[in-house]
Amino acid sequence: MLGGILNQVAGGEGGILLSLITFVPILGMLVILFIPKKQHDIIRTIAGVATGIPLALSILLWFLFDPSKGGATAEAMQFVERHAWIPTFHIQYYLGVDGLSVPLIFLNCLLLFIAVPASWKIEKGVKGYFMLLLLLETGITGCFVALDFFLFYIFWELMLLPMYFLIGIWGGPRREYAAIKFFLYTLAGSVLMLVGLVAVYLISAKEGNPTFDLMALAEMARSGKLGANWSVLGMGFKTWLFWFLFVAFAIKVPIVPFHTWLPDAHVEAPTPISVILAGILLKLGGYGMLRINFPLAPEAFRRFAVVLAVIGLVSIVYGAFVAMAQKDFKKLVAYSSVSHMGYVLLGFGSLALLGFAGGAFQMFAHGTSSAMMFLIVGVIYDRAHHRDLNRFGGLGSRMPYYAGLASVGFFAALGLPSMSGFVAEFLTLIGAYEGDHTRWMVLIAIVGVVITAAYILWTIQRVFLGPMKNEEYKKFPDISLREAICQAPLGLLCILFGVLPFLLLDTMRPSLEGLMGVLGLK
Amino acid sequence: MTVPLVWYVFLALILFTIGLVVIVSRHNLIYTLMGVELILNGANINFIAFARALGGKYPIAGNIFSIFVIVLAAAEAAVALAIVLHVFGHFGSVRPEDPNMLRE
Amino acid sequence: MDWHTFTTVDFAWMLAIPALPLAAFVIQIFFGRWLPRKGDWVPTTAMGFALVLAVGFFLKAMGIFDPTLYIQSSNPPPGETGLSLAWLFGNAPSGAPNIVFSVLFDNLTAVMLVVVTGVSFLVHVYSIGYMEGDKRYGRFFAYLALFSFSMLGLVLSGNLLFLMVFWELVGLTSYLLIGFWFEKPSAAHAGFKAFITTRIGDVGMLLGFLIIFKHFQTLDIVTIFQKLGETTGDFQHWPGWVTAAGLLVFCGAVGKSAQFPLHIWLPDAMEGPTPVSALIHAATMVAAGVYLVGRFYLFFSPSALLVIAMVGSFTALFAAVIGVCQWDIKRVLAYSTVSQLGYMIAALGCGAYSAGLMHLMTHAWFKAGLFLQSGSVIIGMHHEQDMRHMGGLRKKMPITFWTMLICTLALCGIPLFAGFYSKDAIIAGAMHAAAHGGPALWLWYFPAIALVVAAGLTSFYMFRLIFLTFYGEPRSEHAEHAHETPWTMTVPLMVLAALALFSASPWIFNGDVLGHHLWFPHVVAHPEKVEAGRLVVEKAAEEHGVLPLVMSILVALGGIFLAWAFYYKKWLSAEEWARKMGWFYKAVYNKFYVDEFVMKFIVRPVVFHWNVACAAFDKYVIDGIVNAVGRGGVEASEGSGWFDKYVIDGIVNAVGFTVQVFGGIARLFQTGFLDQYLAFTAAAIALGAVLFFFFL
Amino acid sequence: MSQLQAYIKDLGWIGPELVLAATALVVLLVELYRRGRKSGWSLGLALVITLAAGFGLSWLGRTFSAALGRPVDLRLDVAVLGLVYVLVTMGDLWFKGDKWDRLVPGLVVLAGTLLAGYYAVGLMSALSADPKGTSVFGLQLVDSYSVYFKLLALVSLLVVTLFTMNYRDLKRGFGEYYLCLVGAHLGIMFLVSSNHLLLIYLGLETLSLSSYLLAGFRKEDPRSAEAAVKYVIYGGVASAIMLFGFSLIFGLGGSLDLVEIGRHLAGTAQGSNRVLVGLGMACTLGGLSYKIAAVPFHFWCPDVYEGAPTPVTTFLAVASKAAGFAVIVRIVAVLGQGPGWLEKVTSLMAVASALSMTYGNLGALHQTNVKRLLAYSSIAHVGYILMAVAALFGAATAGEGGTFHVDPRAAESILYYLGAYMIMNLGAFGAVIYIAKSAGSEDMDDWWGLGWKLPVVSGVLVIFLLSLTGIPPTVGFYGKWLLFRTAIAGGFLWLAVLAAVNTVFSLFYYFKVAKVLFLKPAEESRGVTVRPAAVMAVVLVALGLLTLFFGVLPSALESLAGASAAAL
Repeated sequence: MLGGILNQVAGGEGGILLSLITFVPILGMLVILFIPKKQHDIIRTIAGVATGIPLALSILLWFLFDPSKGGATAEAMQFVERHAWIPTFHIQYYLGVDGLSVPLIFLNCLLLFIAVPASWKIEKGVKGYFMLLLLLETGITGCFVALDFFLFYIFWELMLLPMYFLIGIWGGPRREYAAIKFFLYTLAGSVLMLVGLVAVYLISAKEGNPTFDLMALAEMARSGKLGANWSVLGMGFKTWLFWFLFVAFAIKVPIVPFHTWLPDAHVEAPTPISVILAGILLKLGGYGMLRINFPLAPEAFRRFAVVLAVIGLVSIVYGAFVAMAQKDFKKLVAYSSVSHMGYVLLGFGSLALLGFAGGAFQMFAHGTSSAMMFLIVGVIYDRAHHRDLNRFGGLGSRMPYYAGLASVGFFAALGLPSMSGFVAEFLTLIGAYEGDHTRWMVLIAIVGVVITAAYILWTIQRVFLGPMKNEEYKKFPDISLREAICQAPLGLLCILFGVLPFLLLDTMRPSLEGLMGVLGLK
Repeated sequence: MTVPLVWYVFLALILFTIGLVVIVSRHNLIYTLMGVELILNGANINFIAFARALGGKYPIAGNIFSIFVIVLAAAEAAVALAIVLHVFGHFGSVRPEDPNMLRE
Repeated sequence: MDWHTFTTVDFAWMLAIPALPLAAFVIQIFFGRWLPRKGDWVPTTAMGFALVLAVGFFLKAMGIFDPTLYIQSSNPPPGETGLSLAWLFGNAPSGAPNIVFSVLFDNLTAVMLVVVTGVSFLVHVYSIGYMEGDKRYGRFFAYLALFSFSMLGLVLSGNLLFLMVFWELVGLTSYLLIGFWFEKPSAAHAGFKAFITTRIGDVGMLLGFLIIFKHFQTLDIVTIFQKLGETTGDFQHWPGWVTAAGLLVFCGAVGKSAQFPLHIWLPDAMEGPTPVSALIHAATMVAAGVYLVGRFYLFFSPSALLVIAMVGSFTALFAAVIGVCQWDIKRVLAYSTVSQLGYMIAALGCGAYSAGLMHLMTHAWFKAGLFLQSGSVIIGMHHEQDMRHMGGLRKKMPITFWTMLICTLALCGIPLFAGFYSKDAIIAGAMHAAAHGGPALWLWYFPAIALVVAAGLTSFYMFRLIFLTFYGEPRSEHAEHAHETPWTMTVPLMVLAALALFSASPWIFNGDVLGHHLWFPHVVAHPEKVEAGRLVVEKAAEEHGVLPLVMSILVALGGIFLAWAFYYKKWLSAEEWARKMGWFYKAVYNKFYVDEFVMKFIVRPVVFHWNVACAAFDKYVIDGIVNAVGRGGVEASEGSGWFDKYVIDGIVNAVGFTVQVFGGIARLFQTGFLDQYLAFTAAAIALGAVLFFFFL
Repeated sequence: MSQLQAYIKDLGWIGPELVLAATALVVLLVELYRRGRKSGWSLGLALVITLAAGFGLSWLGRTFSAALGRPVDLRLDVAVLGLVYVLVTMGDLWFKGDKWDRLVPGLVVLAGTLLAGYYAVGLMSALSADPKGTSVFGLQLVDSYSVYFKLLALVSLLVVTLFTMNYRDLKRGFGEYYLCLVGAHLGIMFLVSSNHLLLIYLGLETLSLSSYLLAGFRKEDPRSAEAAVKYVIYGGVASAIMLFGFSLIFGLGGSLDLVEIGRHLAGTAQGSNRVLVGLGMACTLGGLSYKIAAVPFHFWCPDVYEGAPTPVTTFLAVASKAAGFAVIVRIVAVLGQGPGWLEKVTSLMAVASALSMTYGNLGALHQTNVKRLLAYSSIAHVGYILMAVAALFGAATAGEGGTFHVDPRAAESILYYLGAYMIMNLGAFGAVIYIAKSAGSEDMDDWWGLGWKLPVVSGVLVIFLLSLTGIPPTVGFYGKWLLFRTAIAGGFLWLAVLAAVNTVFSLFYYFKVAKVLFLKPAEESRGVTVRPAAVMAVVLVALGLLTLFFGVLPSALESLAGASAAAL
């Protein structure tokens, strides 16, 4: 009987596995709606269950997923669910996954599942908090599974709102400013995407079959039909479309010129929220580029790949330098995220298969390592109630287990070999070196690697090593079991995919080859 | 000898401009109401003149229209004066700039 | 290459060698606290078994005793079964670029396995005594086990990428062990400095690997050598990128083996406990650089070898000169290590392949011995390290004295001791290179001269150490009642002293005092087919006859005599000569101002500018090239931090501000006065009429 | 006799108006009866009048059904009449006290609206066959377009009455209040479906006069008096100017009937008697844009909206604006026939739209009084709708002989957005009434942290604000999405971009309200003393759900708008 259900749920065509993963959190949210506000523990357990089920399903999804089918083209998509939603505008409820989205869905469900125990410290408005958290999970998973541009946009906005309230209400002292800034940045981005959405729809209508289906649009773009012959300010429609969509996703990645919201959002957001923000929300930018931005304007992408690589490079080096100058622990980690996400863009810009593999791998690797780093910062913040690096010192002796876990997290971020960070950087550098015009960039990226090592080790030194500067830190309890449980799986993932990267790369490789085909790079 | 149509229209225009000037210049609500009446009468002249000149299927349509206008002008004057009286009760003056509690 | 000598089962057993310390590390980290004696016996026994296995494989390789037994890789040719793991892409088509894990074994590996496991086991035993009563006793052994695992992994890995993975893990453990007593800020800082300096070297190495991967689409050493053969037309004419890649890979070796520009971290690494210095900073880790050059030797083009020889010989001379004026016993040994590493690198550069690697083996033994002996001196002197407070320990610590004397004699290259055979071969090689030099003939004279002078200086500062520490009167009350260290510490000293005597040529058994038929060059040598385009040195000894032999003995004895004159007999007073040499002595005393140079031109401009911003750090970041890099970075980031805050954030807030201003304008119209409203309306009507009138 | 028969048959087409008139009559009757001396003759009078109204209604039902060829359920008329009679006569005995003084007339109006609604829906289904509809009495054109607006008006009447019943500030004079309210809506009904200059003027005057009175209804509050006086003077001037414009149009167009004017104008030569045309056009458009408060003629809007009692403000913001738009579309369709006049009108409208959009959004930024903020936001929304209207006519191609061939999808977007605008604003103003009542003031600074004390209503208000900004899952987003599409298709790309920028500006002040309500902890906020009736909350939640429902599945409202747009 169970087999039957399993088959029905996960069956290739008729299955509803993806809808389940996406909408189970919403069911959890509705259940919480009717729980009285005072019952904090019941709410927390329900939230735990409502995030646990999608996690289990996403693991099941990864096992049932057959990587050999490749990806990025309509027939290669698996677990497809396709129903008409608004027929007058040819908008479909069209879900599907391929090698790129399966790992990220798993990461998303894992981080949300970890965020629930990590939110034990939240006492204010617990009910509202967990409802918004579950809504957020649906928004993010939805983005990863949606194959219809309009549906993707709806999930993109759906994810935006809870984030605003989560930062705005449960954040730190300057939370309103940070929340509004976050909202404005992303809204500006999504307005650009909306313009792109409308333009693409109108052009596809002119071509004869108006649709929002990403796969069909990619097919049209590849055969050169998706484009108008007018040009404004010297740039054709395709270029405009590419840059509009790129900026929309670049704000999310974030890359240098559009990144100033990230440090503020992270500093003010409560720990579990900044874990999700850094762990998975940034990956949406990268994923969005792979799924929407590049396929819809392949020639423009091929023409501007060098520019992308340069932007990525600047992010790496600039992010690393600024991270070094930070006094606030969380801001330092936030800027390190900016620097690490630069590799993703460098990888994509190299136009080589290994470059794409490096970029995609870095998205997953950075997800785990930065999430772990934010949990580490959270542990210290809960005890010392401040994040000024200069006032910590010598914690290594007082909190040995915490120092141990923290060093795993830091060395993963450092890109120490045998950790997933190194594999991603190594692949990206190989990809960059193979591209003819991105070859010189490897020299500067290497400088980024050294600077990253310098500021992370310097942080370890300021926080854990050296004499105990401040007496009242003496009585800090070591890391509690609950906090350790939150960090342990992430640390294990860092080491697992560092030592055996083929587990992850095998899933991604065929899809990347498919994508290269779609982008006309094959 | 019939007075050419254009004179009537010209007269109406004069009435219209006088009405407008009265409304804008005088700082008294009652005068404003008078100005409104002037404009309405200007319109009446127009209606009757054009009706007379055009004829057409319903020759006296314009005249009927002006009768309606006169009736409505009366109704409007009644309502306006009632409100002005009420305002006078509250603000003690009929100058348009006195009641400006609502400003932002 | 005869694939069948080593079966997959052998390679599996080979993997057991690193697996043992890894298991010990895992057990120690998680359960060390609750094990009896805090679990120090777990890593020690693990290393013991690993040593047995290593010796087993060594004998198996020696059993075959065939120098042509060149590289055996567990990566099977297509069709064969072997022990390999497609690491990067499991399902990639066979042709596509991929990284495959494989084990690699040849005579060099056999020797290195024995050296690493041997020294590690002895250091484990020694640490039981040395680290007694330390707060984090268990964790020290865990780190030692992790180090041994990564070093063994490095030696065995057949793929350059895994070599780099273990390479960095070794760097990590050295960071952890140097900064073991991290309460001391100097220790924490030394660890930081070590990691960053080696990281700079590793980054260079990574760049080299990238170039190789671009051209050969693989990093597997055996396949690289096959493809190299084709591209260089059987090693005759070398393309430019091969030299570049070779030099970049050598950067890694420079970083790890503390050669000239990146040597500054090794003296500071003495902050770590002495067993750490013995294991890591004398025998194994620093030797990893030499091992890398040895393992990848085919890849270096003649011009690359020229650069390697120059760097090695300069480092040997430079470090030996500085070693002369050090007063801290461990720093003397540290600079001596830097100098000896320079020897090995120079040897490999000059083409003396087996001489250089033999010196690596013999140096591992007696330098580890010297460090452990200095450790027992320090323990005896209750953690006093300055030689000016020592003296007259001969009678108080006899075992330590005699074992230290043997190791010192080996280091100075006195006949009958292991050091002599390897150092003599190196000097012979250098002489040969001078005679038959490659492209830049006159340049090749420098290595020969530098190595000979360094040999003299080595014996001078070593015996200066011996006389200052063990002879004369005790110069402090610590020295008064120094006492011998317990047996757990002295036994390893004795074993190492024995190896220092017999490891190069067991002259007691075969009576070959002058080392004409040593076992090492016979086992670890070049395969013939590579001979053609290279500087063949193996037969150098016969060709040059006895000259190098006489030279090295003379120089060594001269050094000893001078030390005897200065410090034992005091015929010549050290202070008076120092005054006579004036500025040169001051330069040498201050380590040729390298640290100061780095400080002045790289660190200080940044630090002064920066500490205006955050004075609290100023004291912390004074010295070291690492801070130089860091501070250089901070200077740039300080600028970008400002740009970030004012320019980009400024634009966003400006948008908010303009919106408020425009809002203000809208309010102007809303005066609340009715008559103004009417006026605006009338104006609007008039404007409309005019518009229609004109444009209609 | 046959002509009389024809007239009577035509009466069927304007069923909803007649029902409303009857309701007004009944309300008047109820007031008279409750206040007047309870004596025999008054009871008899009430009986006679109710019977007459009853017969009239039933007879009307029959004719109406005959006209439509569908049997109308007569039993319904009788039941309603019975209920009315009971209310009138016996009500006095049971429904004593001032609480009931407020409710009884309200209930009567509710009954009347529902009945009128029943008829209007009947009309709509009848017209679905041929949306062009028939012209009645030569004055009215009852087509699906006008019936759609009648439906909008009835819904607004229903909701405004509910709001008034819960609005505590009105102390007395409920009869007159409801009379004026029903009168205003009657005016809208005529205005919307009129095809004749005279009826347009009559409808406009009825609507304006009753709204002047409504604006000043809170006798004791000077602000209400000030609002009324401003409204009456400004309205008077504007309608006088419009009338003058009408007279000139009559002169140029040669007739009072819009269709003939159109046909006649199409024939005139280019540039003839430019003075008359210029002045006529300016006056007419100026008068009309006063009604929808487009920028050059919007000055009265913020002051009156703030001063008038909130239910009246709701009515002004929703129903009278929608009616204004209906008339503008009809008149511009006619004026457009003139030689070269169409581009002038559309470009003028585009300019007005840009000005009102920007003015509305920027003006709203500094407001602390929520009603005034919503007033500015309504000006902004007028700008968005005007954008679509300009695009509608911009892309229109002149059909043969005075008719226009207009892109039905553009008209549909305007009607859809008007529907969406109504739902959003009814909800928003309702929430303002509810929260202002419990907070005791309409000023945002007193609303800090109230969101936690009134979670349901504040939550719904956030949904309305979202919809007003145009965030996806709401009807506002889909409406704006259609407007954007029409504007871009109609070639007004620069307007669309300006609208997008304005949307981002609007985010500032809409979320200022949301931020005020929620981003402050509950304990700091003011104590909530009295809470309005629960029915109010139910209505608001219903409107909120409607906003979300149409946002997610817009096809329902869209098809209705599409059908009615076909009539253009």
